Amino acid sequence: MTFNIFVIPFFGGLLFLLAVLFVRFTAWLATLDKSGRKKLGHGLLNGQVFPATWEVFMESLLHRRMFRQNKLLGYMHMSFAFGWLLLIVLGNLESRIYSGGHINPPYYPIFLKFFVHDKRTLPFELYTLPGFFRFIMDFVLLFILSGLVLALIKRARSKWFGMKRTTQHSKFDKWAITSLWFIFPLRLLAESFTAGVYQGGGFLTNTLGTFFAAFLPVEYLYYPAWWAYSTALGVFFVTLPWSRYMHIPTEVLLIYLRHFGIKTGKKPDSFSEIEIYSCPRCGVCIDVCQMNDAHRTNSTPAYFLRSLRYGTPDNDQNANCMLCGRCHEVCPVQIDTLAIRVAARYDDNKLLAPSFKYLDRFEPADSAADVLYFAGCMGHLTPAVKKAMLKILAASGEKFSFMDEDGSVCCGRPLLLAGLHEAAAELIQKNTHLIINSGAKTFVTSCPICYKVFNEEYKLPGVEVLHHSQYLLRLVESGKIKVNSTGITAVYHDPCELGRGSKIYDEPRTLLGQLVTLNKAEQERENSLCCGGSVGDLSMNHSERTVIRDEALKVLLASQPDILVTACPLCKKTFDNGTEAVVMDIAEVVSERLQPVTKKELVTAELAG
Amino acid sequence: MIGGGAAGLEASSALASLGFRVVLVEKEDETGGHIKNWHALFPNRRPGTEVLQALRSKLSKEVELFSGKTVTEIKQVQGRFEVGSADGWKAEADAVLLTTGFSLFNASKKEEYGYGIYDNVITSADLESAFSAGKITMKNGEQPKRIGFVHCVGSRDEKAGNIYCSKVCCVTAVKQAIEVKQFLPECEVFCFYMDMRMFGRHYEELYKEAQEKYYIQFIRGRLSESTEDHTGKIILKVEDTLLGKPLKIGVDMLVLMVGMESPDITRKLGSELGLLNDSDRFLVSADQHISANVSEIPGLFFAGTCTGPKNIADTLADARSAALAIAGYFENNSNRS
Amino acid sequence: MAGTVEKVRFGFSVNKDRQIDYDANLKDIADIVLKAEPTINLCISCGTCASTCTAGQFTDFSLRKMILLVRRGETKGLENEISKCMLCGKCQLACPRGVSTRNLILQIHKALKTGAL
Amino acid sequence: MKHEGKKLVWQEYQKEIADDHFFYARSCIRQTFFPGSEKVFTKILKDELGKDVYDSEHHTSCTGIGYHADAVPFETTMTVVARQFALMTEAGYENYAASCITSFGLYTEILETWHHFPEVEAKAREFLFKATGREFKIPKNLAHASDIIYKFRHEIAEKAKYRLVDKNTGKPLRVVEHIGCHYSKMFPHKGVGGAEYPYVLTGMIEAWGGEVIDYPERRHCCGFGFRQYIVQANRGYSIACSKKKFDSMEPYEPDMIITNCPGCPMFLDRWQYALSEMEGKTYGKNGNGIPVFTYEEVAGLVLGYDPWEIGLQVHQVPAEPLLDKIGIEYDPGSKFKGPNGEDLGHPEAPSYLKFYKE
Repeated sequence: MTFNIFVIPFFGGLLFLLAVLFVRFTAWLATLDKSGRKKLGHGLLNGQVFPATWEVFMESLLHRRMFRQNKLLGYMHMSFAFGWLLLIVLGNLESRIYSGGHINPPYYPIFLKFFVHDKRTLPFELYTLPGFFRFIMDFVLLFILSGLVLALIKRARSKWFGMKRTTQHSKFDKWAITSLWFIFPLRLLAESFTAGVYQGGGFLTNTLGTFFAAFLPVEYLYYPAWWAYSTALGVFFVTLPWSRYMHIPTEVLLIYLRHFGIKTGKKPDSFSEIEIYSCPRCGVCIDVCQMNDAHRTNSTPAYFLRSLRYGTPDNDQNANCMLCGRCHEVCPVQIDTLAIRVAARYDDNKLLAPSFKYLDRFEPADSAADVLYFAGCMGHLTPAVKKAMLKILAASGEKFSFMDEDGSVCCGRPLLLAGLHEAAAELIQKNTHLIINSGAKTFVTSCPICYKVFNEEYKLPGVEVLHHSQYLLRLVESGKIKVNSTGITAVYHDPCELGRGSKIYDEPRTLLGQLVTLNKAEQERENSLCCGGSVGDLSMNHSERTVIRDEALKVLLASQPDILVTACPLCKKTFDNGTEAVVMDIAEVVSERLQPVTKKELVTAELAG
Repeated sequence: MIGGGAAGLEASSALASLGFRVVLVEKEDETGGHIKNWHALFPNRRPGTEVLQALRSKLSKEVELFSGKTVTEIKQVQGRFEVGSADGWKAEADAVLLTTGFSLFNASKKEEYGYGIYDNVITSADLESAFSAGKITMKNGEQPKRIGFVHCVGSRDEKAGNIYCSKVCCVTAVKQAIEVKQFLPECEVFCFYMDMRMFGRHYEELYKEAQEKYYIQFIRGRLSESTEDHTGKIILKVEDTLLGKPLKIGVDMLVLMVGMESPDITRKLGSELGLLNDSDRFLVSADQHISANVSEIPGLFFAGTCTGPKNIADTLADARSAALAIAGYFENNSNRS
Repeated sequence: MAGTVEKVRFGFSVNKDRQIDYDANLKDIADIVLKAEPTINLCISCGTCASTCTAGQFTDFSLRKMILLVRRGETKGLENEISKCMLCGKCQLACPRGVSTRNLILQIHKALKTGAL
Repeated sequence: MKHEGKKLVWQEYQKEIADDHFFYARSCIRQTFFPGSEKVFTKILKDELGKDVYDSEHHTSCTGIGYHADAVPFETTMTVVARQFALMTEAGYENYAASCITSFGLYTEILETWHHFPEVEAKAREFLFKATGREFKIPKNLAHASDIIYKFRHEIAEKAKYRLVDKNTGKPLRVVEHIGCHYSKMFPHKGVGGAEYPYVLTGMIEAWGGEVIDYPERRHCCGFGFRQYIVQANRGYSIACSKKKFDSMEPYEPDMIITNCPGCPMFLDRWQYALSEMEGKTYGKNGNGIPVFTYEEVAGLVLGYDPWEIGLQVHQVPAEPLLDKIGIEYDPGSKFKGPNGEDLGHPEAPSYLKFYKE
């Protein structure tokens, strides 16, 4: 049995790692909630495994999403992940040549060059099987080392990678990353020294070997090098479960579970823990997070997830996120940072028990209508939007009623964002009762924050929930209202909850296209900047919000448009306070450009239905 | 020029620079008036001495200064004036500028606040001198752990005889509250007010700074009475009007923001010359908008707080405008006589 | 030498004092809230929050009064008062002094729950 | 406490008090609350000080209680007061002495009204003449009985057999003085020492060796207040006022309370009993209450009169602990004996308030 004492650190470390992973994974899977376990069962059978495996290959190995975000960063991670896998697979194949048919101990392929000294057969090297493998193994090792060089450069000069900030590492991370960085150079040294003695290396290791042999006592050095290589591997495996590299195995598990349809719920559960452990703290999310503008970098997602993982989240960190979703867009692992943040807030605020018994007596006048318009709490603080919508609705001839004309019951989303689900449920139930009673078929709201909760949390059978940008477009396209366009230039700001939150990017733009000439903003659609006024953030003070707002305005007004258009009362009010430029809601632009619709046109529109 | 305070000094310098012969009469031995007592000025808490030195240094040598003289009478003699003081000193002038300033309300008149009766009840002026002396201690020498400021003492108070608002005590209270916290960071500070009249530039910022940085608490409720308990603490009874409930609170030290009053000399001279407003007893200008510095009597002018409460900046501006008015008066009168 | 007379029934009792005894009131809740949300100090009791309040439409809930009650240590019955807030955020948008009203409400509620134990 | 500060205040409120020939108008309720007080007053003035006091049996209530309780219109009250003055004039006196504070306040109010509105005085004269055919003159000097005792406090001190001093420690007794609100709160200049720091009782205490306590709620109303007390629904408010005062004076450990009005001693004395029953709390040391006296009773004690003669047995809070402290001899056994020695029976002892020796 080929064995040498130096394999112990590697082998012990590997066994330890596998044991920890086994315990941790079974614990997670066992504590999945009922629906989670059901989905797991179905998932395994209904063929979801294949797209999941494909995603594991494309993401965990090739890091396709990160590649799209940042080419150098993508290549570096791919070189490590994909490179290392190749090394293991090809190493095993190579070891088959020399194992003579019987099973090799698992460490054998890793340290093959120690056990087998197959001399190079020079001119025809490549055509022989061993020669081919020698070449391939050296090539893959070189591929990984190139990634390592990039990693070292990034650590020193992250700016060259286009990253303003890199993650500050915790002490476990430091141990793990150093050991990781030593693994492949030590392998190179070990194989080169051995090649120096037995000339068994590939193009890289052999040349290095003969080079070292010239001035170093390679025969004495190669054995300690193998020891160092094995120890580096061992240390890496032992520290992995507590370091950011736990993300390697956990992400694979996450991808499968996600494909089976499991999502982070309203309360912290084992799946949200899996997501937290899947965060490699690569730092891509830190740069896009606008919390940096407010000098609150410690509550950017990478650091918050780390604090959750090590059980040390402080209130400020938890409460300090606008839940704008920019990080979720760029996260290579697509971790649902928002759901985890809200679940953590549930834990933080679960003692509180808001109760709205007083709403039971609230019965507005009966407002039977086809279209129900809901301005929302914030809508009442931007009367121009309300006025515009009422003018348009009147002009459209639709049978509408203004649901929260004299005071509204809040839609419940701000409570949800603070993790107070039971309280939000009370409001949701009351509003649902009011909407159903009105008998309306279409429910239109001006506020994206309301739209998202009405759309996702409310059960409104037979009622179509629309944001007013969608509804106005429909009115124009159906001819119920006519608008004319002007030459004025405008920039459209995607409100977080409408764009990223509800994936409505195009309808507002199509509508605006018929009204104004639309300039593009440097950051828009998925990367749109948050206005800073978000109700998602619980503890930021006014001056910090102002900094975020001003940074966003700089980007939005770069092309000096005549007007800045948005589709959310909160964004409008926040921007309005910070600029001399004209800030308008999309409804206001429509109402300004309304043209009288002749009777005939109305009838044809009616017929067109 | 009767009165060598801020207005007197500034008007004298202005007139002297216009080439007029100026006689400045000051009742105390030194010029400067109340500024001598102000350790730091609002809103930026610059040292009072800076303004004092600036005003004094501007005073040119030609101005004939007579200090230590209390003017007792102003007589009109064929269109000219004769000013006489208690010790028989006399001076003649073609024009007289009254810059007699103000006096602080006598806090002991508000008996129920206990000034002069309880050990640790002081006025804003007393506190300012404590700042100048560099230490704030109670009568027993210890440092107070909680200080209360009472606004509108002797202002906006018919019983105390002054219906008007003295304008500058609110901002002074906030400034002094901040200074107390700088002297004694551990000391709790409360202000009991009816309205926070922070009328001037940067005053509201000072108010916000007091709230934000120094944790000064503002309770809307005018002090009704204060008494001393067996430990020497002063028990205040106010109503927290915003909660609609009476409130009792003990403080170690009580600072009374005394208002501005027309001083005796202004009342005496004003009533003799028939220029006194009977409700607030400050002097009555010919026209409070168009010619605030001019009196009904030709050649007699006013400047500074003798026509009503003002902060230092407004006082100096008023003094300069009086100088111009006087220059104008001589201008069209020189061809007359 | 307590007599054996059974309790005398007077037909009236001592009226409870409406006066806020500031020194006797515990300020623990106020201290917790001040540390957690220092902008409470910026409040000038102008009432804008209370007037625009969504919950204020249906009840007499007033954040202005809430802040004062917390600072005076009058925390009896405050908890079911504060739980009426829907956290909609209108007050935060309207506040002229930039008080972080939503966080303030959460911190008061939390302090009442935890601080009081 | 800066004492000179108070003296400064007192100087502003000097008051002219007649020194003889008083027309004495008794109080309608003091004789039921503290029966001995008026007897002691007239005894001291006549026997001790040799003053001429005319104690007419024809005068009536001044209707102050009715007027303040909105039961009696002002014109009626004015006419009744005018009749009192008429009795004084007919008896040939010019100095009016009122035994009750509320009356004194009422008389002052009426004289001030007449002073400022002569036509009202003329109407009063007309009413009186129509009703009784009497004429009256405005009294030359109006004084409250306590003003008079205050004026002769030093003479009383000279004749005094005891001092307000603790016999064992030799230290002056710690005395709380409470002035009836109608004495000087309405017309500060009509009371000795003004409204904030009235000196009329303080003068007596200092003259007789005691030491005055200035506790925070010193100026707070004792809780009598006609409407508060007469209407049972308000009585809770009345007792709350007294409680506020007791809570405030307690840390000073006062030995006794002196008052100069019919209502204050009554309530400060009776409410201590009610509070002890309701809340089991007594304000004196080890279960005792704080004994409450009228200034006449104190004058009598200081002059050495027999405590039971001046009616101390009617007090709810027993006065014996104080008598022992001063060292006044008295016969505990004869506390509840009638004028000719027959036993009038013992009241039941309260649950908490210590009832002195059997």
